[in-house]
Amino acid sequence: MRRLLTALALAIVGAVMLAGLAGLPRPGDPAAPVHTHVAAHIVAHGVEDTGSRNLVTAVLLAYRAYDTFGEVVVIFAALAAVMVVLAPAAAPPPGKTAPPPSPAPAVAPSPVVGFVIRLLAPFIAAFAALVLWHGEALPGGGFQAGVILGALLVLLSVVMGRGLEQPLVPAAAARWLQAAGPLAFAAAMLIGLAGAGAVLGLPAEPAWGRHAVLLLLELGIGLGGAAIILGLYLQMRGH
Amino acid sequence: MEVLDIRVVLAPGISLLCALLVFVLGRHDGWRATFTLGAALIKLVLILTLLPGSLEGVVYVYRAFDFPPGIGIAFRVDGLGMFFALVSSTLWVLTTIYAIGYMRDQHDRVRFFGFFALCVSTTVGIAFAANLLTLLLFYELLTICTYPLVIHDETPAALKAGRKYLAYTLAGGALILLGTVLVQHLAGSLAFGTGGLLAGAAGQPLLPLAFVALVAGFGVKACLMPLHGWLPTAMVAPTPVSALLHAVAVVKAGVFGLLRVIYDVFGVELLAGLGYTSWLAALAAFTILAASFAALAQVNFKRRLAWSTISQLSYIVLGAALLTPFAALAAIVHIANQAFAKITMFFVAGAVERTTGRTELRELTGLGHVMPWTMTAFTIAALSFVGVPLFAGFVTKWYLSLGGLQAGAWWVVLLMLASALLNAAYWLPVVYRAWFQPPRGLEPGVREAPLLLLAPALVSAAYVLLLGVSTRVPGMPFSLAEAAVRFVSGIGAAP
Amino acid sequence: MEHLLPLAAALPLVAAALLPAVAWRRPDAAWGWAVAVGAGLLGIVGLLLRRLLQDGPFSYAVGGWAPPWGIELRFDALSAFSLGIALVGVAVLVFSGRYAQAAVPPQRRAWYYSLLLVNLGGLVGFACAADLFNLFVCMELVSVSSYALVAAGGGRIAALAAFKYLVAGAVSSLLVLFAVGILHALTGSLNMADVALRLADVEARGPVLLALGALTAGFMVKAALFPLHLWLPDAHASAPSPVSAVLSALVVKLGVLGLARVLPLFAGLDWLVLAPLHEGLAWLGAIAIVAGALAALLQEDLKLMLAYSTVSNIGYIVLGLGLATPLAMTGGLVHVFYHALIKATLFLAAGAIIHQAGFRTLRDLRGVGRAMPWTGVALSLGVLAIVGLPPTAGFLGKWYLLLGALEAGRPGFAVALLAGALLIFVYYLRILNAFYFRAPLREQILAVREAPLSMLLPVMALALLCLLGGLFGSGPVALAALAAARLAGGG
Amino acid sequence: MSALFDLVMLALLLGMALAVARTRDLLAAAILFSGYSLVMCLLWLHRGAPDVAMTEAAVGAGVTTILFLLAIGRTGRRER
Amino acid sequence: MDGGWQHLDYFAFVALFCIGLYVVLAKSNLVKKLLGLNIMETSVFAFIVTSGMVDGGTAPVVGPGIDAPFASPLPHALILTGIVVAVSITALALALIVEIKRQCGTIEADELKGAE
Repeated sequence: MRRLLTALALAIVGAVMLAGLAGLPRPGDPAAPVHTHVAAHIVAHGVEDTGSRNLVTAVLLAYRAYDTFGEVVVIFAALAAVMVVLAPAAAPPPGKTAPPPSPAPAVAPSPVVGFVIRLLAPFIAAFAALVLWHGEALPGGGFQAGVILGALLVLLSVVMGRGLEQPLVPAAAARWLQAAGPLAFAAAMLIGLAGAGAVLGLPAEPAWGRHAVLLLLELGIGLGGAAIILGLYLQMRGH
Repeated sequence: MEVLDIRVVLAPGISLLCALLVFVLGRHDGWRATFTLGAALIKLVLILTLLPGSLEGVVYVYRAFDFPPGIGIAFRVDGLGMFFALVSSTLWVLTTIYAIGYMRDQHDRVRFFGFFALCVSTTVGIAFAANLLTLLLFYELLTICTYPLVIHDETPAALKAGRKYLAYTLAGGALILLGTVLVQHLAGSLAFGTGGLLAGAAGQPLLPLAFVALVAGFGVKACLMPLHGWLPTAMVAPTPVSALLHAVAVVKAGVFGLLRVIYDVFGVELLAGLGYTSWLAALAAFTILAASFAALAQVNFKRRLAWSTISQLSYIVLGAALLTPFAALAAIVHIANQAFAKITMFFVAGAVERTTGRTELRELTGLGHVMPWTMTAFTIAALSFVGVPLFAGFVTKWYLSLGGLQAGAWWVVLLMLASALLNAAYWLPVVYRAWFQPPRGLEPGVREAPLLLLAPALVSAAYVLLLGVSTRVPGMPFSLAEAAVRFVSGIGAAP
Repeated sequence: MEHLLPLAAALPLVAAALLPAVAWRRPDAAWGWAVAVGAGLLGIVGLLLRRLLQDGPFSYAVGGWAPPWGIELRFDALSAFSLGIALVGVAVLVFSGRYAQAAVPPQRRAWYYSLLLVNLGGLVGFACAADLFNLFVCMELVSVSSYALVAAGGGRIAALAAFKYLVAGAVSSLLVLFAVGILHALTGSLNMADVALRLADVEARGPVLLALGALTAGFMVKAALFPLHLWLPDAHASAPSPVSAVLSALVVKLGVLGLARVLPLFAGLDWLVLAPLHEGLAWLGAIAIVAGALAALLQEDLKLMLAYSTVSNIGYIVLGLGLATPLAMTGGLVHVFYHALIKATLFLAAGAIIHQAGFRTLRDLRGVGRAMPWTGVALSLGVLAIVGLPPTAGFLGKWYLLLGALEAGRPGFAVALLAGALLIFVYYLRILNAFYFRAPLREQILAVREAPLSMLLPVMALALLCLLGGLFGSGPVALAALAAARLAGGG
Repeated sequence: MSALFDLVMLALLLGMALAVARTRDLLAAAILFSGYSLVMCLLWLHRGAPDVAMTEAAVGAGVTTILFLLAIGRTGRRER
Repeated sequence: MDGGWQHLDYFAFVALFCIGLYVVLAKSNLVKKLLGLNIMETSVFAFIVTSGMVDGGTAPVVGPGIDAPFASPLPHALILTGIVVAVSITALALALIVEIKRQCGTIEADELKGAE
């Protein structure tokens, strides 16, 4: 009975979606509204408006920077959420007979893997820096760099076997780093207010001003993202 | 003539203040009695200062809050409101004195007197309401404030009675809200004093619904059959509460609301054309008779009083539904007549219960010998109910009959006679046994009720006599009622 | 001055990120900072509101990028709900001080305040969003923080409820995102005013209907409208009480506010008749009123009762939107604001009582009203307000809804609404009866102490607002009427 | 050519999604999902969205998978 | 690139959406449900990314010598945000699953229902 209902529901959902989507403009049609309205404006003016040749970055950090600000707070909220859910309660709730949590799989990386990771670490870090730095010109940007850096930190903490007792980054510093994204946006808001007359605006003067703001944002997003990913990893791994 | 006057809002405000003082500082018996009695007296004086103006047709108004926007919590004292307010605040003084005596050594006195004061505050609010929504507001508040009084004993029976009381009255409140919304929708206004808000809405399909909703809503508290079920059950409450429920506040709020609906919301002219009120009159007549028969069957003092109340209230409804000047006069005057006679009865019932522990009617046998003053008060009230001339009840029956004849409804005269006979059948034997048969099974040492319980009963009994003989004395309640009728628009000149 | 609009949401969001770092050494310092931020938010919202009342609705182009190229924020009559957000937010933050000390483990506490601030910031952002994707992002800020806050106190029911809430919430968010994608594909724009304008020229009907359906369904889940409410009761009942207050008072309102925001997008389409949708919403609202009230009646757990009451009250609001006449929508929208104040009062008062007494069912709590007189008064005021007794704040919504039902020529809905109101009265009466008029079942109840001042103060303040909000309700009613007129006028 | 590429990618996606749905081994499901994300990443690269593709590779295939593996490690690998 | 095939995308995404929904609704294991949710999310992302593509277009990075039409950068930016939101929700959900396992000893929905 339940299966039947599920199947029915799925069939209805699928049919409704198909029927609806069939009326959309053909994907790839250059005359579709997607390309002729806002996107056309961005393609035409994006570089001159923002100084970023990567238009996705222009959208992310200039035209729609306010959304991206929301995005970095969301990822921060994810960290806060995991901390709130998994941080140890002071005393175990009474009357619980649940078995103790099974520990994380004991990954004992072979010496070779450890060696390779240590060897590669500087290069990965450099790659992350490159992705970040060229966010304005090439695909990629702060967040991608942050994820790469975060992955590197995770790998390092795996091979170096450090836990929360001996954190890779001191806890107090980690808290500040985790807040780096929203902080960078807060700074950009004030800079925009002072330099461009609008919150999150790009200052026209001096000439390098807007690049500096974009870089600041990329850095904040990247460092914050990396710190948060490391934090998530450590918290999820448990003690 | 409308006059802006702060006293209009001070009158309910004093009782509200009193309630707050009682709640916060009322643990000390002396303080509490001072607050309650002081507020009762101040308020009575305050309302009396408004009386001369009211007698001359001055209407005092005050607008308090803009709630809901455009309608507002507003107060307005016309003859009808003045009459009701005067009756209730006079009775509040008596009931307060009585309650202080009666509630001695009871539990939760702070709560009791706090809500007691709130009840009276809301009753004056009902009397002075300037629009249907303000009336509804205080009407609902009255429901809420009486609930803790009804269930004061916190016994399962009391809680059950409280539930029943709330179920009836809240449903009634919801109906009134529906009616109010309908009136606002149909008339675009809720303010009283225009001689019929809905005068321009004749022929609207929602009009009957509005009438039924409002009449049924107020009819719950007015104990119009078949909406009367809560009242006999609510007899479990302490006697001062019963007195309050039956004479001063709750049921009178119901009939007062009905008067407002008939005279101010629909208006006499509209109703005369619609003919709804003949149904209402028939229902009231039925209630008068049926409740009297039910009262005959009761053996418990307070329960017989309850059924008697149901019957008596319908006099007022009938008077209003006849739509003639004499009938209106009877209706308004009976608010006072019923109130004073009934509260006398309750004071007596409570005094007897507190002194002898007796609650059944046959146990009153011979009590005239041991508690002569108490039973004198009882006798006066009983004779008033029967409608013996020179007693208050006669005035009502007389003018109601006249009003019936004015309306061409000769059956009203017969109804009055029948009701008088029935009242005689259930009150006079009790009177006879109390005075002319020897007391039985009384413990030695039982004597007259204590002064705090006796004095209010005697005062209100004296008032019953006064009401019966003072119809031509200016400044007495009857003249105020005449003034009120004079200003009910469209009903024609009173005698 | 106008720059305050983007900063209103940004202030709590940035502060949220800083809180764990600032309060790293002393977790309880987080409380003071959070309260300060909440007060700041209240101040900003007050200034924005003053400007709204003086000059009417105003917009802000974030970063100076004119809409539709950039993100537009708009403070209009609907955004005035921010005041409710800020008021409830401050009360909840203050209340949390003592409550969290007992209910939230110390290592979680700074994060708990951080999430509360994220939640409030997201809510304010949502209320001021004029851009579809910005709306989505703010909704996600609120959602992610809400899911986690449910589980902040620990406990197995809370974790399960949070997961259930998360799945329902994520699917509904996805529906909204899907619809945003369709609308973008159809119009090439994300700015709501622009989308509404350009949608009028769209000829393809299927995608428009699909977007409308997805938005409606998504927001209906967020609003916990009756058949889609299953996630709500456990989540709202098992969360820490201040969180329950935020969820019930504010977060469910995302759904109705969202609906009120997006339905006008489709008003310009002359081929699209919204009447059936409105009719459906009205029916669902009416059913929700009665069904929610009935379900609440069956509960023995105080907070579960309050949670089901939220289901019922959402019914009022949706009924108002569904009747779609100016008066009815005024009633619905004004109830959005007042229900926030009232339900926050109730949940905080209930939280204080449960916190002090250690019990949470009506049976166990019998007689507690005498032991905690002030909290009891606040709870009673909240109860009178939620049952809609005049002159409390709860009456106004009911009044305009009733008038609206008649205006729409649907007296049947008025009767249903009154029946629901009576039912609601009955179950709240059970609470008052148990607290005041029944002999205690547990002897510990007599020894329960009144709540500490930091809990009592916000509760009393909110309770007072429930009363004064009604007596001085012309401002909120005027704003709701303004928003309703815009909705009825088709955007 | 390019259409063929699309077709193959879509077929792969569907197949992997179905496999995720069917397998009772959560570890396998998580790794399959990682692969699914990588295929999605390729598809997006092909659609002219390298930024999204990069993010999907890093987040969808990387971080998400790591988190899944950690959680599966703590809760057990078998469904039912 | 010829255009005709791309409508097929939408159909494939609907299929993925339904597969994900099926897993969410029908599977009892919470981890599995979460995987289903992720599949649903990626399908919507894919839909939005595809809606922004253009025939013969390239990535929206302006540079010397690039004159082909650009794919619309707007959907890309949206989906970047969407992906971050998705991973946030996934992280939280996994934390909840770990907590549920710790408290209740199981992460099967039907067993949890029986237990509570």
